[in-house]
Amino acid sequence: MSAIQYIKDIYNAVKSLLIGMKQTGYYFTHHKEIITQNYPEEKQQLAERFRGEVVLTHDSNNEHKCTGCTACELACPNGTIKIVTKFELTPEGKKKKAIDKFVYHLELCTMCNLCIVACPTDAIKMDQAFEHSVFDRSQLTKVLNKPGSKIMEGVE
Amino acid sequence: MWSLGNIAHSIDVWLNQTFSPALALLIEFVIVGTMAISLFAVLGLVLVFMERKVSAYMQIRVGPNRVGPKGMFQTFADTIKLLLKEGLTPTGSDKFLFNLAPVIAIISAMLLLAPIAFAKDFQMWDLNIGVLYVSAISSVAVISILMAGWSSNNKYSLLGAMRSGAQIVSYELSAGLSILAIIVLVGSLKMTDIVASQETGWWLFKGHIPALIAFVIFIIAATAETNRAPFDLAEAESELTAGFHTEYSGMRFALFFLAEYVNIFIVCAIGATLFLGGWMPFHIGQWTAFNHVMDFIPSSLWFFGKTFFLIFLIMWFRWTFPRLRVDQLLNLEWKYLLPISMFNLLLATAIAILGWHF
Amino acid sequence: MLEEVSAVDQGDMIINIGPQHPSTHGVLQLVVTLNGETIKKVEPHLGFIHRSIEKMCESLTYRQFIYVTSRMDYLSSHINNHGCALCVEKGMQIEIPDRAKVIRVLMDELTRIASHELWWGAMAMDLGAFTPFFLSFRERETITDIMEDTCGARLTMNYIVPGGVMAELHPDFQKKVKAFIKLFREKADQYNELVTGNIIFQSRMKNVGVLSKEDAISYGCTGPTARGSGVNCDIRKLYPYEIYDQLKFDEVIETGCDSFSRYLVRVKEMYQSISIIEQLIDNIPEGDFQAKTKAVLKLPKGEFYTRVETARGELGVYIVSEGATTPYRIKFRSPGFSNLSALNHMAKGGKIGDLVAMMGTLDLVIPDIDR
Amino acid sequence: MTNEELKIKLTELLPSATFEEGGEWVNLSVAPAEWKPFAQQLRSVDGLAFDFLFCVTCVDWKTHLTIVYHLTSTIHRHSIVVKSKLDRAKAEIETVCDIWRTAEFHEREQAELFGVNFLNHPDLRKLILTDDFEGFPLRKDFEDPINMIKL
Repeated sequence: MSAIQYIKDIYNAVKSLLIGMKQTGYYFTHHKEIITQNYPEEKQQLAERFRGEVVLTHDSNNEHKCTGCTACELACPNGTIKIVTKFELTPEGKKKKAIDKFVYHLELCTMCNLCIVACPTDAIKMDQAFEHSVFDRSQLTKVLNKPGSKIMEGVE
Repeated sequence: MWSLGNIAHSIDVWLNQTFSPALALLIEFVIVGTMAISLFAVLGLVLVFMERKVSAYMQIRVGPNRVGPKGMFQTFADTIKLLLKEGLTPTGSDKFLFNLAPVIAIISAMLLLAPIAFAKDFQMWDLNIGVLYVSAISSVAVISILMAGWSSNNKYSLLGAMRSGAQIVSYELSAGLSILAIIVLVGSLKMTDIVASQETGWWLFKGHIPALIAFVIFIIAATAETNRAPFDLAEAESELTAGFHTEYSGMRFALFFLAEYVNIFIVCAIGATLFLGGWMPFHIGQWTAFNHVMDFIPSSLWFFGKTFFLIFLIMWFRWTFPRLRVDQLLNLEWKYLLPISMFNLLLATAIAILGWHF
Repeated sequence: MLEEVSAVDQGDMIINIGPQHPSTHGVLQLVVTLNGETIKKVEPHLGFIHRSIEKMCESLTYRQFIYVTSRMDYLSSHINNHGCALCVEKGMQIEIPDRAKVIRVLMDELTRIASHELWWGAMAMDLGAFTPFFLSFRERETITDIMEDTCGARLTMNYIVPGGVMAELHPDFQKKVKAFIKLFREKADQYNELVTGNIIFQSRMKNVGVLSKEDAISYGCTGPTARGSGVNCDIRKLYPYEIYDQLKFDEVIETGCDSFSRYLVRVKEMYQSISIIEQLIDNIPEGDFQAKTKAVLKLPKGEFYTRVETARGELGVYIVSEGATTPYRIKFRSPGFSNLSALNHMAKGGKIGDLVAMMGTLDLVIPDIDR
Repeated sequence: MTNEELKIKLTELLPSATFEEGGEWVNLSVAPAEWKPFAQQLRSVDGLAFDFLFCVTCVDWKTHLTIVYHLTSTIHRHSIVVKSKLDRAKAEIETVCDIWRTAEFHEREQAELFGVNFLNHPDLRKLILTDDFEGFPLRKDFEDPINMIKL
């Protein structure tokens, strides 16, 4: 190794290190580049399509659109959804199939969106809630239809 | 004028008037000891906080900001956590050495505080071989690391300790040689003499090229001796999980942690004393007005300002550079730093003999 | 176990790197035989995250099994889904609309950039520099935000389905992607200054983990790992799928055979992906995003094999069908599995620090290896 | 080489091989005993030069196992699929990990998941499963009452 090469090596090495230090120095002095957020205080608005959990939409009259066709149950890869049906008497005196319980196991759900796609009446949708932690696993099993709710008029 | 030196002197006078000389000396020992320990604690808290903030800003983060205003008391909270944590001793470890190692680390760091001149006339022990004392005691630290690595009965710890041993022993050479360059220029090992010799200008500026080279080498060697990135091979968390302190937890880990930060403070203080004039204000030749203004800033501020500047520099290195490999580390020392610093010493000697420095 | 110990010479040390270790990026166990700091043998022990995805898929329908593959190589979940969807489409002979093709390619390339960004940060962190990790996450977050808008998820997408894609693009998609391209072009050069040019980085990676071209082929390496050894193996060029044959991009090949050339391949690939996105972003054809498919998919009897280029290499999907709604046997030929097998060969004679650099440039994703 | 040319060439090398129709690649079946020498020829014969073994897999047909090798040539860019029927009770075939080194890992994986014994394999320990694991999980008759979830 010649002496010139030796000095050149040192020069290049020091130069590359100083360039690196310039970069970190830039971020040290430019605080506007900071991108982190104070999480619980500042919450980011999540995207509209963000898949947090499955919800059954109810309107103001406490009516939903689920006919109990179990398309979502069949589409689900993990057995997350269980639909318990019952037979209701319509005013005309006919028996009609309706949901008794829409059981949703959040602990099994992988948010794959296949149930939403499968639903023929757009009864279920994905909600943006993401803070699901609870102390007991049993709390993650939810019944999605609200008590006393019934199917919307005209949805078959 | 109000200064730390004056306060210390008046306390000394008052103690000697009130008590017998032996008792006064004893009380002074106690006072100095307490101050050293509290300085330790404060330094630990401040430096850890500083490191976390510096790293955060370099990494486009905010850093600790929850405990106290701007997260000031984060390190307090951490310390309390560490104090309350159980200190585990692994089975199969050498219990005596395992418990002794962090104590040695902290004691060697503490002893190093003695010759440092914190302000004008404010020093624990102005011994005539101050610099030699520092380099001698700082070598003791490596024993604690070797002890910790060996006694943990863990292969990661052992590897970390062995790396650290090789590293500190080699880098001691170039650190010593770069210090020697300044010693040659000053002509004394005494800290007060070194500081006094810089009244007309700091060695970094008036020592020509040798002082500059010595300064760069000293900073590199200091980083290596304190096991800081890019020379943190003893810890190297991506390779050896935590290196020599893998098995340590609770307060014993905290002692290592504290010793690391105090060591950084000490090497930076030495660097500031040797190259940046210690507590000496910034003076420019014949500009008497300017020099006078500079004199108004307390000497302790000058000292801590310079030291913290160097500490920031070392932190900047850590958050910018990747780690070296073990053979590259030794190559850097034996192929580059040592020959350069030897040549540099020769140059410094020539300048000192010819009297070319200011 | 006894023979294993006796096969080791006196004075050698066996250490377990992993399953919990900072540089394995997951649960991979490497049993390393060391002589001092020098590595004599590396023996990977896998399976800590083995979920037997292949067995699981045997009981899932052709629509359902795709979501599982997002969990294999979670950093390029789009491309995994893509490979599976392609295989099903090949079996069913579904022709998908042009718009879906373009969307798929766009998503693939965004995923590739996101994956390489994360790799880049993690690689730097393995070598001991922390700052690049945080910097790289900034761009990656921009991509995940774009993904979140359109696909609804940040990591495990399940967006590409047999017949096209699951949903229409978000109205802001083009705007956000263009903003990302601008940001990437701005920052990537800075990062090259910070990392690529750095003398310590270079010396840590040059002549480390040398894998010759013949060995790379023999060990079945694919992706950037093999291209760093001069093998041209980019599936997008060799066996183009979707619209890759109509796009202008270069297959990045470096001939250095060491960790640094693998590093360079990945860095340059990001620029290539950006140029693909630039070509497509303004030319997304109008039309359906999904072809009309039957509600229940049944593959005809036979065997189907498709391959796609993920961020880590060639992903092969091999479906054996018996004509039912579920696959009879499905095999995922994951790139990481083959790439990992070369580690022992590469690591011999290196230092422990080198092992970290090698694992970094192999870009191991453990679920991809274990499946 | 086109698929037709490949077929002619391969028949010359191994007259006993049977070809399957369909698929994009040439599919051929060989007897397990003939596999190893045939594999060496595939690797070394000039016009073929199959140097890249990209997939080794096994299929359980309930009556027998089929081991499937996907080979390609990085020089000529042609691919073939070689299959071999194995007896379910005593599945044995010669290893090819000295020809294609990637086979070492792939064979270990198939060995533990399907119970194929690869003869002369240097290190046929379990790779993915725990050392004390009983049974071959990817066989069709494998039942694990604890960990398997039936839908």
